[in-house]
Amino acid sequence: MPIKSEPVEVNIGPQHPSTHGVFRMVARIDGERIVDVKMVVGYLHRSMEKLAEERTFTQNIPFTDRMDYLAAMTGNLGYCLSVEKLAGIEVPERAQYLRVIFSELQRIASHCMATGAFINDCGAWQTPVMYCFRDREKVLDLFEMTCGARLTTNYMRIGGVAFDIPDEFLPALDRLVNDDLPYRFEEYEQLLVGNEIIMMRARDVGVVTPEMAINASLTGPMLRSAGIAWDTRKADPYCVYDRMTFDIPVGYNGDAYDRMLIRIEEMKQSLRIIRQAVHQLPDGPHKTDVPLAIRPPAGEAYSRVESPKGELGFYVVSDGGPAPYRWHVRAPSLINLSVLKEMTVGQTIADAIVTLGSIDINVGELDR
Amino acid sequence: MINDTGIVVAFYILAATTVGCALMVAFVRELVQAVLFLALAFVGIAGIYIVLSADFVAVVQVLIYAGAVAVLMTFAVMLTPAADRKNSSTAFWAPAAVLAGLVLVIIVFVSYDTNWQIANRPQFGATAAALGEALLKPYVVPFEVASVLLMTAMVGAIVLTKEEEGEDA
Amino acid sequence: MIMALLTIITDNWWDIRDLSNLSHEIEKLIGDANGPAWLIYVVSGLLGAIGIVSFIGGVAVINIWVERRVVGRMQSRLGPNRLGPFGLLQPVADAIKLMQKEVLMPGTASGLIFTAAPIMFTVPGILLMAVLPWGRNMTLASLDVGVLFLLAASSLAALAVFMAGYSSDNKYALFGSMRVIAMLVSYEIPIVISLLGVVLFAGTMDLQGIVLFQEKYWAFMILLQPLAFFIYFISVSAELNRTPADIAEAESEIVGGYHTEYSGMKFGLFYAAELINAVVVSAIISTLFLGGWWAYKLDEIVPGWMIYIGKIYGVYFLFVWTRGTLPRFRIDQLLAFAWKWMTPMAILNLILVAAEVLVWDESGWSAGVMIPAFVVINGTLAIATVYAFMRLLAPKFERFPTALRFYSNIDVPSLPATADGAARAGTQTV
Amino acid sequence: MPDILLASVPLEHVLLLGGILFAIGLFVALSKRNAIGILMGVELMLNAVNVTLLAFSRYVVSPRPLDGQVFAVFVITVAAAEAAVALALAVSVYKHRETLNIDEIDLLRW
Repeated sequence: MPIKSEPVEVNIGPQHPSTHGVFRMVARIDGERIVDVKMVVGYLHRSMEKLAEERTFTQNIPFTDRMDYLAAMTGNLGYCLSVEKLAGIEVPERAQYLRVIFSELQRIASHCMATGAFINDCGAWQTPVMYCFRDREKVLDLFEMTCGARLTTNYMRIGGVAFDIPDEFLPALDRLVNDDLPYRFEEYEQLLVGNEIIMMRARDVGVVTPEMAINASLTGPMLRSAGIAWDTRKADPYCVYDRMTFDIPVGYNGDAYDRMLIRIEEMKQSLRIIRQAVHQLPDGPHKTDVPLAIRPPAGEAYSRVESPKGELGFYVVSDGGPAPYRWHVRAPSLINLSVLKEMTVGQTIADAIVTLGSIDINVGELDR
Repeated sequence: MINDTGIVVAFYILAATTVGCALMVAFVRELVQAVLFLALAFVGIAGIYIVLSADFVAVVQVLIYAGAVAVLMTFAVMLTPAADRKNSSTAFWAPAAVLAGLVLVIIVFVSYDTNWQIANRPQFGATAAALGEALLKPYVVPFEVASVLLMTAMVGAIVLTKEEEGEDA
Repeated sequence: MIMALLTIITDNWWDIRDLSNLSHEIEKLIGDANGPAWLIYVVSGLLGAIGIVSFIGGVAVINIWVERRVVGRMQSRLGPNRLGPFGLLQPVADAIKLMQKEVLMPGTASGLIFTAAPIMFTVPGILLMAVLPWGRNMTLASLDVGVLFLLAASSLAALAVFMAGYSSDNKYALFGSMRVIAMLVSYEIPIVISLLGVVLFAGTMDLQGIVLFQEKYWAFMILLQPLAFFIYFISVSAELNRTPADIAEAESEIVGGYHTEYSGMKFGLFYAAELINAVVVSAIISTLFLGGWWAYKLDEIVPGWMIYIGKIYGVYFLFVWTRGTLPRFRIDQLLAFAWKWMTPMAILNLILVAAEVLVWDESGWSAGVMIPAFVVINGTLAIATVYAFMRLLAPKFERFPTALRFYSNIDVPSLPATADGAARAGTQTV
Repeated sequence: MPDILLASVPLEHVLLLGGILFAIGLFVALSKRNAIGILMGVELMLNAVNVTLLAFSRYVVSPRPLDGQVFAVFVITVAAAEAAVALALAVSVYKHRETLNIDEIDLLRW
């Protein structure tokens, strides 16, 4: 007969070093084991979907920056794609290539952050975060060079991108993509992939089975770690992704370690895509002329992009006015988080933190 | 005789602290606090041992009692539910107090009544090597018996706390 | 030139190679002035105590800077560099900030224990410093049972941690303190057994005696006892709450562990005591395994205590290094590591040492033959056991395929999607 | 020089200390409701005995004065073993009876 102990309710969050924002996880803990988890979201709710109904379509672009502030470019892109689909706007070739380049750069920046923060949740004392931030900074430097902002870029526009790239951008990108980052990613692999402690901490932790993944409609690295080959860039190509050759890394076990491997591998694949896109980058305008207060015809449109966290979808309904009638975001952070309970119950607290870190949520996008 | 001034002062301070801590063990309300005061009393007793020129025993006292037994006790206390962590007394506290008082009186009487043959010897100095000699030469049989006893205690503790297989969880 | 200098300073009170000359001079002054005998004790005790406390205070202040700078360098950033030259005044600013802060105490905390815990956490470190030999004649309290004293005093710190965690009345703090107790129970055993090997070799528990043993046979104990060093280093870093074993204050899991509720200077004491304990443990390691103040012929020219401080900081750098590089273990993995590997290996090491000492004593062969032989045998054993652990005993992940699959094309099912949940086939490229 | 500096500790005072500790230990062991509390009392009594043993070893005429310390070491050994077994018993009893209140553990069986 085991010792009967009283489960204790522990609030992990909203103020906790590793909840990645103001996310709250109410865990019932029996000893070190978790018996129940309740997720409490909404601490960062800013009512963006409602606010957007009062603003014009162009004015809504900054909201998408502030949803997933670690991947602003893909947020911008997804929203602009949905409005373009609704209004039937053709986007110039050059703009499409620029969009691909910037959303892949953003993927690298976001995955750097996710990997670093994940190892930090495993308990490394800030070192991997610092290494990953070092490389993320270089990507953000390129953003700053192009659009003046590092985090909330507000770069994509309906009908193209806000600015053409400056002259010094392509040499800098070439240095980064060909000389710098490949060695950095090698370094990550050497430091992280064979690391026994990380294996012990992340292997068989936070397992997602394919059934769970499909039932909960997970996307992104979460889905791919479960062994299901799915990527919006391949399944429903947008921009010029159908002209790029790249591979989708897919895991076997669905655990936290696989997700880390997939993120590192995806960063490498992003480099591949960027090289091809730079090689094929055509001349031409970077933006079609679209009225600032665009009035798409009445109707609805849904478009999706593969954001670093998963499938980011934007559903826009227009009644013919200057502002969307209804705007809804399919936030991958929220949907990926929905399996947290199944993943963590039965694990220790330490494992739960690792699991949460491996999901790579962003509370700005989670609560919107 | 103990007649170094510093040691005399140290003895009375340590004795007062130890007795105070022991009384706190008896009268403090929380069991965990009682364990912590007990640990403090153990450390005070170790100081008394140093005064009595038994440095090896003193260090062993700190290591075993303050380091291990007190920790084990806190562990056991934490295994019990919060409601049971009271240091309350049973209804027998009054007879127990009387009995303890009687024992004290007897001890005091005996110790003051007996004519002790006091040897005027100096401090023992380093005792570890001499104790080792004593343990392995004249007292080797008790030493081995003690090791068997520790082994038995270990096995017994494991058997007692082992989760029996087949029993429902 | 050096010899001339040495003749000038030898046996004079300004011979800083051995600060005991200075205290002897003071004792002589008191004796000449017909001072009472107890005054000599009090004065020499006070001198040593002041020396040690000021060293510890200085260490606590300087190491804030050292640790942050070194870790900063490892993390490819600068570390504190604003206040004063190279940021050297940063600890002062930190201390002022901590002193100014309000000392909060939870309303439901048990006040006496809550207040006593940081003090009790700090004291053992200072106690330990008192018995360490700083030079040939420089030991404040020469204990015949020095090694036992080290073990006894260092085990007290865990009780202080438990007091802090329990009295805070905070769930995170309670988790931290329970983890400390569990870890102490497990790691005390390999620590004791690994140090037993050292004691067996040296034949004494006196710390000065262990240093003199190393001097006599011209071999650092780490050469004779590599496995014991390895075990002691890992176990003690677990006891020190440093990564990879800082589960008691695992920041990403249980916020601050036992010191979650502490603020102001009470927290400052915990913070300082952690640095102090790290330095004290480095000092213990340099005494027991690295020769203490002795370094072949170097200690005849350079003051022994300077060599000692150099060694302390060398070992301390190792601690900072592990802290800056390794992620944390989970508590069950850490305990399993202690019981399944460290303890058996420590016992194996102990048996081997006992056999070696017996052979040495009984055969009467000269140390010149025996010591190199022991170095070779024990070094081989250490390498073999570590290798065996890595190859045989380490947790295996073979049931998990490590590699990833790569798909260049994926099949997009027509809606509605099949719900069979099987892995979707695609065109696999690799 | 003041008189206090020439003071000494008589044997009776050490024995008195041991006696007081023993009495407190006895009281704790007899009166506490919690099994762990009783164990604490027993430990205190053992320590009191040790104080007495060491006092005799220090003061009293004997051909082998260190025997008292050897005895103390044995007492500590036995006390450690006893603490381990007693705590295991406490945990075991708690597993079966879900209480450590000795008033309720009165069936003389599991």
